[in-house]
Amino acid sequence: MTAQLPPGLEIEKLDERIMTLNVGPQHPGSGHMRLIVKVDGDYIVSCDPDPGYVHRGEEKMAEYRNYITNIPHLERPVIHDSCNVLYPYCLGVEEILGLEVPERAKYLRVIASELNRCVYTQYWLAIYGIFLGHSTMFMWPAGDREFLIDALEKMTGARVTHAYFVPGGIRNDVPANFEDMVLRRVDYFEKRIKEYAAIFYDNPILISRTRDAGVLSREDAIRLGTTGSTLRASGVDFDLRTKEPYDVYEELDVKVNTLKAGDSYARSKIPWLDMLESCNIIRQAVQKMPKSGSVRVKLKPNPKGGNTEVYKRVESGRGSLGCYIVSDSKPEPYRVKMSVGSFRNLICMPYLLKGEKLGNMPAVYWSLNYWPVEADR
Amino acid sequence: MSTEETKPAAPAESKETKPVAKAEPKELPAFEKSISDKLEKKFGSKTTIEFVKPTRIRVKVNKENVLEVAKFIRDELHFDHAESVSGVDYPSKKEIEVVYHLGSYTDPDLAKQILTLVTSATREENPNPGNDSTRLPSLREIFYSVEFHERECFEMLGVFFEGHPDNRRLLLPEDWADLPPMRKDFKIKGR
Amino acid sequence: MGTATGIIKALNSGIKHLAVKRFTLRYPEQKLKFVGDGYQFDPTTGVGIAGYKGRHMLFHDKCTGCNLCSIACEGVAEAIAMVKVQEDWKHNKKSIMPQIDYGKCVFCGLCVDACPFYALYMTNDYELSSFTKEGLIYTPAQLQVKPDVQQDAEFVFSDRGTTHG
Amino acid sequence: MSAIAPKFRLGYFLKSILDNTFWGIILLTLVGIPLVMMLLFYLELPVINGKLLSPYLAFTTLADPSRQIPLIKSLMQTDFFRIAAFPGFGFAALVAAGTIFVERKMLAKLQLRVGPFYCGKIEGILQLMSDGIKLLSKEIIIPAKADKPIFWAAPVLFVATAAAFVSLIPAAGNGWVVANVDVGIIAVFAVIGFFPVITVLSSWSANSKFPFIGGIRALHQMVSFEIPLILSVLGVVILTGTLNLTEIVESQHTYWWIVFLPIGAIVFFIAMLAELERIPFDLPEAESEIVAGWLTEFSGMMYGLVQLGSYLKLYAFAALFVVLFLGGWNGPNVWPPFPAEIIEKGIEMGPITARFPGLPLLDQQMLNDVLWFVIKVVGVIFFILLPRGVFPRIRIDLLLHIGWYKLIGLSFVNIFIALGLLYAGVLGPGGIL
Repeated sequence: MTAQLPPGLEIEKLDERIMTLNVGPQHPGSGHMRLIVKVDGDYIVSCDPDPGYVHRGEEKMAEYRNYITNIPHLERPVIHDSCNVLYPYCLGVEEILGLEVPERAKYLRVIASELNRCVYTQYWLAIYGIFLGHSTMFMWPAGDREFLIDALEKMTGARVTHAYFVPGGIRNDVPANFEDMVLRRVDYFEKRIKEYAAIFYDNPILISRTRDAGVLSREDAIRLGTTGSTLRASGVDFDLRTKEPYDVYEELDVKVNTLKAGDSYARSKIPWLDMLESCNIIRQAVQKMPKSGSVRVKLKPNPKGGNTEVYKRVESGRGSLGCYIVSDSKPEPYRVKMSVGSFRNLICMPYLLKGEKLGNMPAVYWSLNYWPVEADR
Repeated sequence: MSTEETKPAAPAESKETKPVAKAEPKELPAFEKSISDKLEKKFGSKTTIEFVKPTRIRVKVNKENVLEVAKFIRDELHFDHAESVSGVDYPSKKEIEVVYHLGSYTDPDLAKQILTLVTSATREENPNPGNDSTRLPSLREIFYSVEFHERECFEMLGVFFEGHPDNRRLLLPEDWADLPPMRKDFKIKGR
Repeated sequence: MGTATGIIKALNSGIKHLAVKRFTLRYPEQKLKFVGDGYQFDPTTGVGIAGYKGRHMLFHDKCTGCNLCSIACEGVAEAIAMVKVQEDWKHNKKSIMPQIDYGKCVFCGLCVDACPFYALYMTNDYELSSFTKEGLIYTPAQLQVKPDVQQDAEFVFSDRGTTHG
Repeated sequence: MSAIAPKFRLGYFLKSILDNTFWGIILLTLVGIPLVMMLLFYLELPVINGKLLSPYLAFTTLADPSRQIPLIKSLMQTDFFRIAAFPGFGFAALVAAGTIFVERKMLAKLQLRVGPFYCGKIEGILQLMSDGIKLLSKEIIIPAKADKPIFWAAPVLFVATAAAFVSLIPAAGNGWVVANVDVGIIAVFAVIGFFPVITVLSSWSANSKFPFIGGIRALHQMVSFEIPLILSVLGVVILTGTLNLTEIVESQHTYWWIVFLPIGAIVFFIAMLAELERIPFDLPEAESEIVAGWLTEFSGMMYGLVQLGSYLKLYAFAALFVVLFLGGWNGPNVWPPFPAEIIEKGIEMGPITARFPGLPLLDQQMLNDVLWFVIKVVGVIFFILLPRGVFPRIRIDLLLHIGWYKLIGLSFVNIFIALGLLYAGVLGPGGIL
């Protein structure tokens, strides 16, 4: 057979024991990426992540569009978390253009981004559940996130791709009865997600499956530069909402959830605790929000940036999300770089999966709160 | 933006190399100043403190000294991880700037701080990624977390990182034969 | 015995949910209700009016053919093209009006923000499927028609779960 | 002119229907009926009510319902009926089909969604039929380097083995079982022992990585759980002193074995879930790790056959659990007696009185047995289906750990309980109870 192949192509010689599995992109358990996994029996010998299947060149595209028209496409990397993805860009552009955001807009931004965090986390939780073989945990979060999507839809006018934040505020004021509507949905949502405990988080089979799977120690979590739930599950108390509060987070009481264990179970529990905390933040923000007022600073049609650079970061559903903008006094940014949580957590994957059992692969991989589209940008 | 300032010690030309707005003499934030002072005291003219803003410091280093400075930043200043590595292409200056955004988890005082470590590589008109003079020393030995970021930087701008164990493609397709796409001379069709 | 109680609790939770009402929205029969008539923009205050970002609606008596919506769309989706219309308006000397290709539109609403004459706004109509690509291109005459939408399903919260009433 | 079928004309359609009807009638009269006559001429026909069932007589029975009953009765005594219809394949397939539908609807209810809804108007009751037709009409793709004979044979063998398992299960008293063997339980375990062999054969013959890993996992899982499965049954065998399944059921006339051997029942149930490859033990088909395990390369009706086999197996295991621990068909007599006036007077329809000598077809006892048996089987199937909505998948090392350490230990405890009861003289042959 080998003789018939053209030069340059050769069939990989199989070692007697080591077998190479291409987990993805067609594999049902991979998402939009590929993991080249070498297994020895049921043990993973090495794992090489191969992202890039959904690379869209968002950063290159941003260099050709002006500051406002960048908004609809810069939120595309994570459409379920689109407010948070856009947040650092807006903060950065505001600093470049020297804009002061109205108080009401700041609160509404916080509400929208916390709602979006819940929506994203529910989606992630659904995927995490189905990859552990728990089909109910796929259906419940996927259904319950509908309450918050509905709230966001009434607020922003779109289900997922909101394009709601702009430099200088938000696009539109909220409808009448917004407070009642959002509080009602958030209350019901909180009641629903508390029911996940009995069937998922306190389920002894899940605990035995994910506990001690892919343990990331505190030192390694810091050394590898992980972020978000991965970092906080390893015992590092680092949340930008309290450490570097942006907009009105310093006026709100934010509790940071940390767990010591650093295993898959802790990593998967942190986002759930964060959702409960988000419900609290939304309630506080709705209470403290100014009841009326301006929500947007008027911009010139094509604002020219200054000759400067900024690096702004926010806490998104997947961890710290930074946006590095270099401006050169033109309507278009000179360079936009997004430093995303998924890409920073990608480095853990070969590190954690080495020596792990193949059965632990989905548990470890998806507990990293990894979103392939965001990592590829 | 308003608090931006160039250090008096910085050479006059760096004012032009970096896009810097008009300098307004203003009180510099004390904590950030102390960090930049430490760097300046240790390395003197090897480093250029380009600006000190609240929670942000930008330091420019030549590529010969970057390893030494990075080691000092890690060991003495306790910045322990890299948040991002971005390359910025400046065709007019014939250099590609590589910007490391360094942060700290271990030191609670530094949680807000981002130290921007900038170094630059020479830019080639006809790049041949990996085999030309666009090279920089890799910081992977010092900040382990730059591994994937440097791989991305290599494919996007053609900056080869010497000492990086795994200088392969990451995001781009395997058959990408065009210019590195984040260079300014790579144009999107129709734009 | 923590394992046994955990298993029993999980089974109990599962059985309990057999009695909870099902949540599914049966889409073609039921349609979710939105706020207002659709996304509109008020150029005097610089703020939009909350509403669903669906298909656009064009008021021929206000459109001046100023190209601003087309320019706004240029960096986003390039869905808007200005076409000649066989109409005679005093304020529209060139007789050009936007034509929107919904195969490209991303429904961001920046064109509505850009319009200084309140001529373009978005409606609650989101059912825009077509068998051909040409069917997705809406001419100014088609955009003039006010969509007929019947959306009345809303969440009904109760103790036995939530349904779409 | 519709968009879906632009060339449709009603005239052509009616013409094609008439053509087909014409040719159907021609073929039936010229070929079909003579063929049937010839067959009836050569077949050896049974003697019913002292009359030989000649072809002529057989045709007259078609016109007279009262004369069909002896024919049906004689048919029901044959082995063919047992194998194909009642305690055998047909009944089991019906229960399996019902199980699939109930599983989908119940899981949907648990997950707050609708499930199959539009197919068949009433809550999607015809969904299974449409799925079956879909699978039948799909192309069967075989990997290029597969070992084709074995790959083809594996689904058929799987269904055949599951059907063989079904044939050993007694469904009602008075010999309503396909094969009433004296070594019933040993025969059951012998048949179960075929499943890992078939699994490994099919996964090996597919010549693909994911089926191979799935097959190896299935082998590990089935082999390691067969031991607690057998050991947990040993308690029942010790107490009843027989291996015949019908006799085991009859021994539970007053009390069920689950009362005295709860540990054995639990161990049997868990091992049963593992043998059935159901969640939480569905490792051989873990889709997030190994695509679909040993089913990855099956397509079309080959996949359908494997599914049919696995649901037959599910019914058989549930029925075995009922037979061993839940008293089989024993239960209070709730089936109403056959209305006497129909036997005596017949059914009066105006001037005509139809008499049915030979009714009832099935006696009251047998119907009562079947009712209780089906109720219990459905209850057990509910508890087999429920974990699918509640538990995640377990890991292979934990699975083997449970199998080898915990379940085997528990089944020994169960055996000691049985032995204690036996030697204390409480139960067993010559016991107090």
